[in-house]
Amino acid sequence: MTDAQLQHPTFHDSRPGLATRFLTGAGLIVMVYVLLYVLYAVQQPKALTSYSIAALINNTAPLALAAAGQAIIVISRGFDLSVAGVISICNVVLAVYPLEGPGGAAVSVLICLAIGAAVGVVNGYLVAVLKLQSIAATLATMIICQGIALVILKAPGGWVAEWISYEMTDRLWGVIPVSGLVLGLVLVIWMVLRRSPFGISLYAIGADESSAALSGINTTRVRLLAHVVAGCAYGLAGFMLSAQTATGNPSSGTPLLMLTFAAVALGGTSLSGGRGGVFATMMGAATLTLLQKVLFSAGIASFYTGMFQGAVLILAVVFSAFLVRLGDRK
Amino acid sequence: MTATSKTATPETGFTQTGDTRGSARLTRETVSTVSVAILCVLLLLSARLINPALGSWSQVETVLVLGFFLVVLSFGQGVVILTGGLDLSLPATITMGGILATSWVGAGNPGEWYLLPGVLAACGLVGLATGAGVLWLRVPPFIMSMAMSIIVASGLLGYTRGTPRGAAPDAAVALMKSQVLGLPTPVVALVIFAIAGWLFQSRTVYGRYLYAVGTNVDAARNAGVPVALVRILPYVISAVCAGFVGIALVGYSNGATLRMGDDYLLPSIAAVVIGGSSILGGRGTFLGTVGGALLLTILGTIISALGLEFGLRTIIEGSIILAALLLLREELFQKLRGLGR
Amino acid sequence: MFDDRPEPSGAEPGAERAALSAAGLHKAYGATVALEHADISLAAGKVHALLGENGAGKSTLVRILTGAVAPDAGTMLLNGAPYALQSLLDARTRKVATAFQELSLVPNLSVAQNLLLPDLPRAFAGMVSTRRTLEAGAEILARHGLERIDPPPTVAKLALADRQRIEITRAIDNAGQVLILDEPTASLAETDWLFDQIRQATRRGVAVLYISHRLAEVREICTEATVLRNGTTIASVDLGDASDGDIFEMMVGRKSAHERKPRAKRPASDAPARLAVSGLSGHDLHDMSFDLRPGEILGVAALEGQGQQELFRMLAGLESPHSGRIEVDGTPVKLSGPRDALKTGSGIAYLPEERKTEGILSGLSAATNVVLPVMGQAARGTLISQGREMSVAQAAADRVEMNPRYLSFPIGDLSGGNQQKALIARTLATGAKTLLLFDPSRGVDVGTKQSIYAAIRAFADEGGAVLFYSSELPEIVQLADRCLAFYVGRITRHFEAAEITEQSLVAAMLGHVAPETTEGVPA
Amino acid sequence: QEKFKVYLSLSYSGNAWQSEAANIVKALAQTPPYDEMVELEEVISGTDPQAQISAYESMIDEGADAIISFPISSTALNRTINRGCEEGVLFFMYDATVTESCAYNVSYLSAGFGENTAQALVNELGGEGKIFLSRGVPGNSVDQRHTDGAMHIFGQYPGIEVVAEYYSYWDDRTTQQETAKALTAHPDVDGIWAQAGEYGAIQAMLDAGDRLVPMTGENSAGFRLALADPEMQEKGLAGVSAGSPPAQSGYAFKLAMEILTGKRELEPMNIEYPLPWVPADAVKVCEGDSYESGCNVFPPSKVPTSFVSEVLNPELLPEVNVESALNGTPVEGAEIQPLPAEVTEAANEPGINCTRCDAPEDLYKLTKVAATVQP
Ligand SMILES: Nc1ncnc2c1ncn2[C@@H]1O[C@H](COP(=O)(O)OP(=O)(O)OP(=O)(O)O)[C@@H](O)[C@H]1O
Ligand SMILES: Nc1ncnc2c1ncn2[C@@H]1O[C@H](COP(=O)(O)OP(=O)(O)OP(=O)(O)O)[C@@H](O)[C@H]1O
Ligand SMILES: [Mg+2]
Ligand SMILES: [Mg+2]
Repeated sequence: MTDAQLQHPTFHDSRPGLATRFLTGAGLIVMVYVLLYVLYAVQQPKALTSYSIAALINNTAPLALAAAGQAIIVISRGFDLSVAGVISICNVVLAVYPLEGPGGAAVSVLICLAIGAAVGVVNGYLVAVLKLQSIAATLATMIICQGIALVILKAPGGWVAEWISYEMTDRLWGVIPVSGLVLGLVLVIWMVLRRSPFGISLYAIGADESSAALSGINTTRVRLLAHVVAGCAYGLAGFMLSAQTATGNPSSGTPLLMLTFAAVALGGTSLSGGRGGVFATMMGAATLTLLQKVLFSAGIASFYTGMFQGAVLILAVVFSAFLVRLGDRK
Repeated sequence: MTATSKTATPETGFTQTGDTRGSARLTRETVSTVSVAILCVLLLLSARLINPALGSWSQVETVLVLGFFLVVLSFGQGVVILTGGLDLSLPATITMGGILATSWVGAGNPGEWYLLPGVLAACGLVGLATGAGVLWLRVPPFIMSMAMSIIVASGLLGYTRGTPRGAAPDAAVALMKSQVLGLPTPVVALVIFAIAGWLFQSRTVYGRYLYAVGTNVDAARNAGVPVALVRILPYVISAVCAGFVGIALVGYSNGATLRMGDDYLLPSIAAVVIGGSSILGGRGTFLGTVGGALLLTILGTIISALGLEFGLRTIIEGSIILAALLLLREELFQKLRGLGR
Repeated sequence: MFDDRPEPSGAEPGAERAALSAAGLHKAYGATVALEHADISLAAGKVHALLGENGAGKSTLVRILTGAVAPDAGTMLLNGAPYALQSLLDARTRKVATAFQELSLVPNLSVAQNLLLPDLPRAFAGMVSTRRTLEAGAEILARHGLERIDPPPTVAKLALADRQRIEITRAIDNAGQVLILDEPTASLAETDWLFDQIRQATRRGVAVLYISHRLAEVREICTEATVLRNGTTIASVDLGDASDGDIFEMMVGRKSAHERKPRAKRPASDAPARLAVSGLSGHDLHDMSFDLRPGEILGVAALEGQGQQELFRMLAGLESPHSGRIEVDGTPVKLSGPRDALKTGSGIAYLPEERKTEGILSGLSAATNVVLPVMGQAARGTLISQGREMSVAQAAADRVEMNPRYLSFPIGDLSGGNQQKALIARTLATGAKTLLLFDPSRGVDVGTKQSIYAAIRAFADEGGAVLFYSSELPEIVQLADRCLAFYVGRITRHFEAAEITEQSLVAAMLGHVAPETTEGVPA
Repeated sequence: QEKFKVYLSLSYSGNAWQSEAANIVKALAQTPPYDEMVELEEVISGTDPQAQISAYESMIDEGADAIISFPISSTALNRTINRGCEEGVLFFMYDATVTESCAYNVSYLSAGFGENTAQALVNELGGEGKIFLSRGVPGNSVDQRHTDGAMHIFGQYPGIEVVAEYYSYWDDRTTQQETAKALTAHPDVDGIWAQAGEYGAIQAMLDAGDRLVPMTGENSAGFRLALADPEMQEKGLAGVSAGSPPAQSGYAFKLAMEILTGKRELEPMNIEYPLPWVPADAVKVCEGDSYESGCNVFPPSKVPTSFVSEVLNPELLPEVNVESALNGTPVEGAEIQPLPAEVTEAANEPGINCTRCDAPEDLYKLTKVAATVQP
């Protein structure tokens, strides 16, 4: 509806202002998070001790990483269910073949990344090259991965290497949680990726694949790559999950599946692609985990916590969408 | 949307009657529907190799009885997907149907003839809420229905305080346990439902609206389609279907649990997609979906007959689903189209 | 019938060695043969027109020349060297660039990024430099006289016409050897800017392939033309020595059906207005007042983005006015949407602007697309009968002379022009007595255009009322009984039948106030 | 004086077993004198270990005195529990267990459900026949322990052939559907070894044909009543009802309270709850609201078929009755009775109730039945 202005000889800048851009980006969810944290701290003074904070971040890390991967796929206009499978496989592998010491940890990380990447390649090939619908293809790969996990480890058990399970959940100099650093690292990588041609193409194919193709973007490669990158994120998530639970469980990934989508949506990433970001998604994940704490310390009758979680989910999405529209209107 | 060849329409056009370039005969819907059906049969027959007792009529009966639930569910799910949505609230709504059927109605209740519809109505309200949220609050269907699912589930948890009470209504038991024309009632019901559902989707005005909205909401609105109605109602339909399945399940296993819906979500989506529908909406037929649902059920019965450890079984199941998806791919269809020339 | 087809070698009129030449191209989509046997050859520094009816195969040919689709058969040469394309990128590296009819811009990327895709200027660590992207973008825009447009905002925020300009600019900027323009003027009201750009390109020795259904344009910018019919090259001619009649005959394969009959004068009916608008104001509209009577065809002339979109959307119930009144058949109404508009009074049917995004329902058959608003008519009881659907659709299709054969195709597979016909057929099928047609003949070939005009006139003669906007002045001159000229959301002038001439329209469109009217904005 | 802060942490709620177990604890906490001494809060954290970890963390921060819990994982919670112990929190796990040595496990797991029921079935079948294994949740350690025990027995009898093995998620409905599927391949099955959900297997058999087979299962009212029902016995049903008792939660709670109130020093960390064992002939329907005079199942008029009967225990939990189990309400005028002084220590079960420990040689020794048929 801004056609008239465009005809005016006068020069128009239709960029949203800094404020709106912040609000429509990760800003909203960050504010929500801070707000909830205040609520939490008010009811539970211990919330501000570096231990509680570290514990909270440890608790958040696996979901945050998994959701980060999911966000990448969603931005490219897809769904990825295989996240559950990848995490399970990584978890059981780390529990069945523990590798002690920092060296072992390094190798373990590489193994997880490799597993994620491998599954990512398969997904990517099915979706980008064979043109299967992502939700369908990844449903199949998820089932297969869960099978593999069960083959590797029949029932919960096994031991994740001490070094991993302690160091990765520890605090540097008793303050900075290692898991927090991992999240930070992933964020930095995303910052670079997002500004790389790959990142830009990612948003492009998410918004309009055929136009992107006609504009000379190699959509197949971008899509494939997206699945590989996402896979690596899942692998990392599996690694952090193992570090935290210190043990193997062939179905450890399953509970995270739906939560990743909730996190993505909370982060304001539209499930119809081309919009959103990884940082906001991670904050979304953090909010979900924090919400449990808040509801707990608020003493909500355990039966009804679900009601609040659902309501918060809806409200957050409605509100961020509202802000986005404000931004567009401007 | 059948395609007619140029000979079917003699030179009625004013212009360009000279344009004799051929036109498509097969539609992708027909192709995928047929191929799903073929896959089902092949799977059933190949089962004999695994175990002679399989592929028998009794297995077919079991498949149809167990498949009934999934077929009804994936009708609702399919209608929602057709309009470009997604309904993740199925598990909760199924459970709701089951819980209410046992606690409100229960066995030997003379009022069941109006109470059971009441149960369905209640489930419908859940769908209405979801639809309203999607349409007016503009919450993505995925999230809206997921949130509704969480909310309803915890509501039921609170309502039952963790222990569902009561037994199945007689009508529900009758539906699942009686026989008609020497066939188990669910089998007959499935056939009727499949035909009715197909007619609804492909042969009614409302059905066309569903396709239109699923293809492009704005264009549909411009074409005078009552978009609001067409976007909300599917969620109601889906919820009512789920509620009905809940009641049927209660009739089948005489009692409700709070997790009775959980194993049906992904299958309901898988059935629709395997049946050749597009998850983005606007494409697919219900017959295809029925095929998909039965395919999954058959797979289940065969898989559980394999004497392998669970992990391997799961791998095989996933692989077969993947294979089915690959067989029903767009490209293959395009090639077929080329042959049909 | 192919008597005068040129040899592939490219010995066609007035050409030195061919920059790009193709011979015997064949392409079938499944069972649909889009190209039967197409030959074409472009000369460096010349503008070559590609003419043909809707569905003749022009865009398909374009897609092949740009590597978007691979031909089933045929050979292509670029500067004498074999020109075989694996992908779009190949074409680009060979300096062959295209502005597509269905635009190919990525909505959520900035103007600058769209202009520079796929390779954007890098900063350290392989990251894309936003600053240098914007600079480069601004520089390109400047080079092509579009300083007006601002590089940073996303393309989605631009008006359709500006999007088309960006699409064209991108193509021209990448075209070192060959430039292909598929209906570049589809949504441009004036062609001066475009033609300047094209001339600059030809001066650089670029060979240009120009597709349009507007012969006037073609004659202005092109020197030679290739005519496609039913996917086969009929002839390559020098436009100098081919009359419109000849070209039409080559395109359609018969003598011109409709001569341009002068507009039949209608007695200004004093029947109550079908549609009366008073003091209508909105975001881009200011205090609009006019009325539309039965049997009347009212044209709207304006540069793009003067508020005509908003006016049409308000009348279709897609937007609600901030103030002012809309009366249908004498009763004030609040329209809640196109469906509501269809049902109010004698009914209002709306033909939207953007065929691809607001008009067609690609997956569905053309028949369904036509019948959709009145699906009820196709139903026996509750069930739709395929037969009825077809016959209802066919009745409407005949009114716009659309080949019934296309009705059973998915409309997305039809050529743009045929899609347009189907959409007009839809508005007629609704049985509404008032039509709102936004650029009814966009991307429609000459013959079709005449049949559409005929259909519109026939509709008016039966007492229907038509409000239409057109980006083509001749269309308004030929079709309108009365005409309104808009400038920045105001009516600058009312034209009665006699006064409608291209010159006077242009003046009014640019905001020059005609002597008698007082309000209006000086340019 | 200031009340004890006790948390009841469930992983999930939603089946009869879980809510009965929770209700018993709630009822006890409202029974004098505990009603004056305890502030009980229930927390349901879902099937996600992460969530239960976070719930424990919160409870510790809230200054819990004791946490009575059904742990979702036997190992994932260890670090958190360990921290809790350091802060002086008392951990009591019921039914499912954890390997963290500072937490008490109150469980029947070590009591040999698998091997005993397997032997009982073998005896019924006279040492040969085709059988189904209706297992619990895939990848769950409890299910694994039961199955290992059972296979240890079945393995000794070449005549016994496991023709189908499926997971029924300890749920009637799933059991019924999975059994129905298995029956299509093996209509001629001779016996069924089932974990919880067993009543579904009976329904599946009846759906498939008017025939039942000997089977063992857990404690659902439906199953027990069927075992005792002459009509069903006509059709061929025989077997024994054993398995996981919700009453464990009550026992755990009372132990915890006795420690908190200083009435008890508890040496062993792994306490065994006796394995319920009710063969067909021992089934006795109750008239009243509690298990008086040896009755051990409530009639359909009182409870749903899925009701888990082993929720009451005359000598360990005399304070509660069926209403408590259903609604978490205390019994009028009941008073908390002291527990018997001595407890049975559970054997080591590596990965289940201890880490890096060795199982006894006689891990799978039979305690409830003797083999009546030899391989
Ligand atoms: N992807 C496709 N699938 C099926 N048929 C197609 C496809 N693309 C084009 N066609 C058919 O090929 C024929 C030629 O299409 P094309 O777009 O080249 O015509 P055109 O000359 O561009 O028509 P117009 O003048 O309307 O743009 C049309 O009849 C169209 O139906
Ligand atoms: N990959 C494809 N799948 C399906 N349909 C396609 C595909 N590519 C092109 N088409 C359709 O084929 C037709 C080609 O005709 P198109 O509209 O491009 O012709 P045009 O010359 O641009 O139109 P016009 O000249 O009438 O403006 C289009 O309608 C397009 O939708
Ligand atoms: Mg074209
Ligand atoms: Mg065109």
